[in-house]
Amino acid sequence: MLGVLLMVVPLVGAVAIALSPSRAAKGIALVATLAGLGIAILAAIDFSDWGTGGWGLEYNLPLLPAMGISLALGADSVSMLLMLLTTLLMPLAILGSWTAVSDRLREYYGWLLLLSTAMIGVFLARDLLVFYICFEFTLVPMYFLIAIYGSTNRAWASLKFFIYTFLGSLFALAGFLYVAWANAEHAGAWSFAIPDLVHFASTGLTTGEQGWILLALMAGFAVKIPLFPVHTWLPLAHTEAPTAGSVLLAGVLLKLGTYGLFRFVLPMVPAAVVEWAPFMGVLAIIGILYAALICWVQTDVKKLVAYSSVSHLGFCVLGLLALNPLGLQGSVLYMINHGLSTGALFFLIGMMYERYHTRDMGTIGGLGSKMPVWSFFMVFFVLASVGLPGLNGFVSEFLCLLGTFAAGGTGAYPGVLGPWFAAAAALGMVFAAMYLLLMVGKIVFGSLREPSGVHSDLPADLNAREILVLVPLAIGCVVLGVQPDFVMHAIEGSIADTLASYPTAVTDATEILVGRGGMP
Amino acid sequence: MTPILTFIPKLSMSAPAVPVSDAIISPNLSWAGLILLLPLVSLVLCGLCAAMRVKSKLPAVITAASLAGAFVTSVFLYLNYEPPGEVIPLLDWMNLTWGEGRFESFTANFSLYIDSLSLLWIMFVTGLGTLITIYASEYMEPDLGKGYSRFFAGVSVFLFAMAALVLSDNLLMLYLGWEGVGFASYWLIGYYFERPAAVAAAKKAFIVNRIGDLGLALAIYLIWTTFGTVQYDELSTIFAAGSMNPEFEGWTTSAIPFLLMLAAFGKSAQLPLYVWLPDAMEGPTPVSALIHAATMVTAGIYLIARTYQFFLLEPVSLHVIAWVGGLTALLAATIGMAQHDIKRIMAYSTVSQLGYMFLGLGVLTTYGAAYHVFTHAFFKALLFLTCGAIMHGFAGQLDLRKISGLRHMKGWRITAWTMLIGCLALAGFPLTSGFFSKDAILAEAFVTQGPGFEILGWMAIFTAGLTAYYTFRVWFRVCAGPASFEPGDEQHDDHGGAFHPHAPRFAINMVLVLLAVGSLVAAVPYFMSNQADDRLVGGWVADMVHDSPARGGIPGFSETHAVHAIADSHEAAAHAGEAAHPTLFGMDPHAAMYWISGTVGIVGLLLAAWLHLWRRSAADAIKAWLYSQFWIAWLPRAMERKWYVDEFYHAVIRAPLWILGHIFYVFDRFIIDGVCVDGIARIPRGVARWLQPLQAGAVQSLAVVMAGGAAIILLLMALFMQFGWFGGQV
Amino acid sequence: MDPILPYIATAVGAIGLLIVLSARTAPVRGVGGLIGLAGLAWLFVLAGSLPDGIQDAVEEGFFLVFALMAVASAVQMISQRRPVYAALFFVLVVLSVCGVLVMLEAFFMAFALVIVYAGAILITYMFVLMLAQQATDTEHIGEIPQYDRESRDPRAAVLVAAMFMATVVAAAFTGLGDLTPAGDAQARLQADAALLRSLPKQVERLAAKSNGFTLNTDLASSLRVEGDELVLAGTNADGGAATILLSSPGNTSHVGWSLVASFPASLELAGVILLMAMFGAVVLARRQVEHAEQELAEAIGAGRGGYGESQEVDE
Amino acid sequence: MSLLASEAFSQASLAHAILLSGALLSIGIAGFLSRRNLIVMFLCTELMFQAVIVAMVAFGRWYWDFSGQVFVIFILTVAAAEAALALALVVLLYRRRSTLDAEVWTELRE
Repeated sequence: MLGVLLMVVPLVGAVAIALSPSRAAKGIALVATLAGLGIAILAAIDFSDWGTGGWGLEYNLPLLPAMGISLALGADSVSMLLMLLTTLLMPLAILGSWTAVSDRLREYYGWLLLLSTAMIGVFLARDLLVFYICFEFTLVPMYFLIAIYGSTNRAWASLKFFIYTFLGSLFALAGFLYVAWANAEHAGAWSFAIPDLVHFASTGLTTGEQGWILLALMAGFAVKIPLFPVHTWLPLAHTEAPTAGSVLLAGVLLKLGTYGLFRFVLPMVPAAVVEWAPFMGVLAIIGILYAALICWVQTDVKKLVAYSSVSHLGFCVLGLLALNPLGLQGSVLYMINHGLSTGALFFLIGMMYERYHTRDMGTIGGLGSKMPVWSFFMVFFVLASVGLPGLNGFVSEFLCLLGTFAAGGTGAYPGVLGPWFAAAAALGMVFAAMYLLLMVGKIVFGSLREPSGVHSDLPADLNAREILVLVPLAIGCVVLGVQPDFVMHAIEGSIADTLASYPTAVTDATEILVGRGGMP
Repeated sequence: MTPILTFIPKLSMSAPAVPVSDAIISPNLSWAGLILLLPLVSLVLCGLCAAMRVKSKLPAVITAASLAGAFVTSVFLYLNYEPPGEVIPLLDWMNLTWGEGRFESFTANFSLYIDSLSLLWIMFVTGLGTLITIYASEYMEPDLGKGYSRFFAGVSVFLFAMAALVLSDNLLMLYLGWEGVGFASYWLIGYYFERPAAVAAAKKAFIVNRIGDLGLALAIYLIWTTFGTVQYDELSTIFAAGSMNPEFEGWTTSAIPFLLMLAAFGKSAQLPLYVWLPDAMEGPTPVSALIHAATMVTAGIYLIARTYQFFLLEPVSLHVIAWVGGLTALLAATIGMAQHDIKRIMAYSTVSQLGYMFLGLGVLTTYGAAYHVFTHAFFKALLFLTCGAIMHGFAGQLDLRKISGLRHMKGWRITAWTMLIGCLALAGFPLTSGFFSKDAILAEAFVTQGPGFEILGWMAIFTAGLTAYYTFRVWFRVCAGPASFEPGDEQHDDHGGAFHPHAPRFAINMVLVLLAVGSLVAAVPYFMSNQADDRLVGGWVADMVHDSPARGGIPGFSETHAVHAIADSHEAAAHAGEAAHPTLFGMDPHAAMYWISGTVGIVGLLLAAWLHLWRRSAADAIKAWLYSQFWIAWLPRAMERKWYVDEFYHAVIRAPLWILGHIFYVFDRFIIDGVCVDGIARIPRGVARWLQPLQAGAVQSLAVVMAGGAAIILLLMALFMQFGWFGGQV
Repeated sequence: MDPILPYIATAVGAIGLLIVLSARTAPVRGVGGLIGLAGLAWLFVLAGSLPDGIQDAVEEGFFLVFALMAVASAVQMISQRRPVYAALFFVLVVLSVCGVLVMLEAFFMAFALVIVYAGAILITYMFVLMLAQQATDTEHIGEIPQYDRESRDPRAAVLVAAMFMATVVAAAFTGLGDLTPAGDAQARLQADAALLRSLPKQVERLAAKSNGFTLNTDLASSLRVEGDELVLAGTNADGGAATILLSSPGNTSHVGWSLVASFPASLELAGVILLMAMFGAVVLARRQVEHAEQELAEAIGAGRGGYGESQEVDE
Repeated sequence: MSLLASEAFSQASLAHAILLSGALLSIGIAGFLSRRNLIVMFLCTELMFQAVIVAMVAFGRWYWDFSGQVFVIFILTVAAAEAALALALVVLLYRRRSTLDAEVWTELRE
């Protein structure tokens, strides 16, 4: 019952905002999202299947029994964690853009709440149609948020964002429908329940079919992640999006792609994944190094952090493709950690933008002396995303790389990547240090440079509200950095289930690709 | 020299050479966690002081107290320590098991591994930390209100990270300490963040260290994929089971030592990656003393000592270490000679001395390296602090040509004389601590057989001479000669009138004296009797190193097995009996080394005295002559320009990457985005424009289109009726 | 006969037509015309080789003459610069079509066509042509307006026309085979009998013409075909069974009978159509007064309702 | 008594008639699509009517079913109605722009 409640509360909030005067919009939005967070925590507490891979928050409302479509919701530990991340980021996003937006308030908060419903819908969906509809619906609010509240050429950015992602996900829809159809042929009755389709796809389909479905699903999810060649919409969308939009885009929307990989691609088409994993791995590595070098030469801070997201998510994908528990643990942790640290970075950039209305590192710098609290948080979160041990970035990055390294055919899950993949990706760690420290060196340290004649009614350094936004994220980073154990044990079960179909599929496939036991 | 002094009771324990593997898991020693906890507490408190903008010296007191506490704890830990060492679990960090197989679990927790090697390190780290914090409390006074607590927070973070590095029981926690120390040095080098040079130096330090960390990370992955564990005790059990283990073949076991070496060179500023250390002098002097002379830079040596068994698997790696160490020592010494900034000279001397330590590791005398680390920590910290005192007193003046005759000035006598002691030790003057520790290394260079170790030995001796020269060049320039000075550029409080240097007060003087005594006393452990094993020579430090995985490098053990292939386990080879001792000039190499390095040291000293004390003009004349001779002019210029290494790196690595970045960015924006994505977007519009004329509105064109369409359909139907589908008869 | 030949003939005809349409000078048009007609003739020859060949050379000859005359005048019609000549040529087309109809034994329709088409419709066209051709000022009299001199680019038009022709050719050469012909005279008589049976009043009128003959009620049995004659059984004045001979109806009566028998409703409808056309023409052609350009734009812009409410403006 | 009732109406002669009607139709279409004078265009439609009439009668004769010819009557009515209305419209168009050129009317464009 809680699952539906989680999705309904933001809707109710949106309706309330629509009915109330625009002054009250902010308050209602905050209340709604805090209520959402409360429910999420409540759900987490009484969720009994931490670590066992079981499913909680079950809810099933048959919508179209003939076609086997029903509003089926449910969450295992991974979906629960990602949903918690979403419900945590929502109130912070609203609090973060308290003074950022002044006109069309109701619309702004209305769209944010709808976005929250869609995101939670994606993570809780147990029915393919519900998943796809929510996956698509996330585009609409984000489009309006960027198109209306963005900065200079927002129209072009939002249009490209929407069409690019939408086109990609159409291919994914084709893939899903083919699986559903094949399942109906095989089983006689139509069913869109994810467990049935996953079970059927992994066993019933030939490798050729799986290959095509993999291509289709990857078209949809690769655009969302974003993976290397199809990432060009992200920097545009980020630089134009308002603060709350950027935070949610980086914090949660990018995770839809990787969650899609985790929930659909890996379990559904194991043989094809094994066959294509090296190729996708190479794409991820190119993404890491390519985006890192681009970050290094950026002058616009937000574009730099956007490209850094491309680079970081390359690690996450690499972890998934390692096809062993270490890699998957690393990538699921990465989804959460990246959400926290990059979300915070976007908040900080937003706060700087509100005060100086510029993001160009050339015209602004040396804020350390003028804004010490802001600088402390900036350095803290930069180090979290650089992957300083003791903070959350390191744990996930380390596990992803270790997983990729070990995926050379030694453990019980002989993967198809190997040491050379991990070594190339590890270079990304050095590049990450280079571009992030360069950015911190320019903005925080050095002599103070301020754009002339910029007035902002916000105090020079952070006020209580802004600190309140950043503190939970900082605590999250530290706790996940020092004590990742409780999360890792929590998701052990669902990772084992995802990899359930791999030892067998892998052994025969790897015969072709990798000599037994030897390093590639 | 028979061991003379046996006064420390603890050393009288005698225990068989028990393999280190079965360390006792003793949770009751969890109070040892204090060493880690105290710096953390002081970090938090200093953070609060920074938040509350505390104006007093409270942060310094907090940090000093916590470090002293840590030092006392480590001493206690040392006092009731049994040889095989204990594992003290503190806190869970990462342990994953997804199967029962060897490679299906990964555990890495916050737990301490107390054995003699880590105890040796932690004691001098915390000890020096405390002294330097006291020194810094006075040195940092000008920044009392502004960055004082931020500085001491940085020092606490550094100590926490160093402790974690040294005491960790698995490679991952070592990695945590490793990066933590790198971050702390970034924090402290960039302390004066208004100065762009400091910010650039901090960034450079962190990135070069990060390259080293990359090596360590890859090593850890390789170790886990090959051995299935990253815990020291489990690793040593694998090694104890002898080298005939399925995991040992394959390219991984030979790659691991080279990756570990890359990490050590990054952190301990050796040849390829030393460029960050001289720039790190931008940070405040206590930082240079603590981090870039005594503690952090020795982490590389600790890492290699701790993982020495991997190196023993691959003899080639040891030869590489020896040669890199030797070359770095020589290179740094040559650069050191040509510099004018005394802190930079000390920095290059540190690089050079570290080269010695690596040479020691390379020539299988981990004891020599460890002992040199021990002594070097004292006298190098002392030299840095004296330079700090001078800089503090003369308003930032560091150029040795601008200050001279310090010993005649009132209030500077302690600084001058302590500096002399430091210089003597650094130059390896006979009977000083530096002398004994350097000789232990130099002698072994001649004892151990390896490719070109002879040449390496003579090169090291020549470098020792250069070291003596440039050390006393500083001392004679600054302390001896007529008393004269020019104030530096940091005239922050010139209250009118001529600027008169303010001599260091009690805190700095007290620390300088203590350190001077320390560097003298550091010679004593060499003379202590060796308890661990009668064949041992090298006193207390040898005992400490003996009980650790670095045992392979103890003199008396070393010369046999390194040479043979690792066919039989190195335990057996050690007891097989002594091969013939190679002799040097007919004497035992150690004894011979006393005389040779002694004379070389004195020669260097006299040369420096002649050029920089009695006949300063002669020094300038020689320099002018060198510059005038075209065929030799390049040499001094290159030495002064630090052999153009920075420019080389910039040209070979930084510039190409920067250009590549721009190329990628342009490629990303125009090719992928512009051509592919927007290109595809333009296709529909293009097709629409092509079809547009059909809708031009003229009646007849519409009619033509309509009729044409109908005609085509009818015709196709008719033709298909007649000719059937594609020629097949209907 | 290679199946592709008719299409080549069509192509030749199309090229001819193209030359005629796009040529400037008369002789070239002539040559084009000849080529077109040659193509058509070739087609006719090819058609001749279809099953049952040509039954009656004379009849086919006449048919051929009328056909070629029709096509030639049609070509002239569309290529004539002056619209009036085009209309006149159309009259020629109608006449030759009537000739063809005569050859197809549709005599009534032939003459109906001449009367209605050539007579009425073409005259209306001539009238409107005369009305719309007034030269704006005196010195332009006789000059052909630009839109008549050059036709629109004929290539596309001829191509579409050729495609339609090809379709018809395809149908003609392949499709006709499986159409069932009307059958022989006997079948035709039976058809006439069936037709007469469906018109009882007509049969009574015929019967009444032969004196003293009364019809027995059941037409189905009494009206029969014997030999090649149509026979009606009944009783004559003196009560004996007698049969009278019905002549098979001529073309006109056939048309009339089938019109009344099978298309009564359509007949009424045709009338309504003509009525509506008359009303339309009257409403549309009401005397409209010149509008100034600006009022016109405003009228269109304001969109005030239909075309009808225009104000009277004095001359 | 049919005066010239020829016994058989062969498929070839039917083909001739059909070809004639096809020729007339295509010439009509060519004319309609190429001539720019509105009235001549409508004349071409009349020509197409002629083609249809020929085809109708030919098939009527082939089947010996007089509905073909009956239908010709209806074609005539339609042709007449069409002529009347079309010419009325042409007159209106002429009055509007005082020209019969079809190219003038391009307001239909979007």
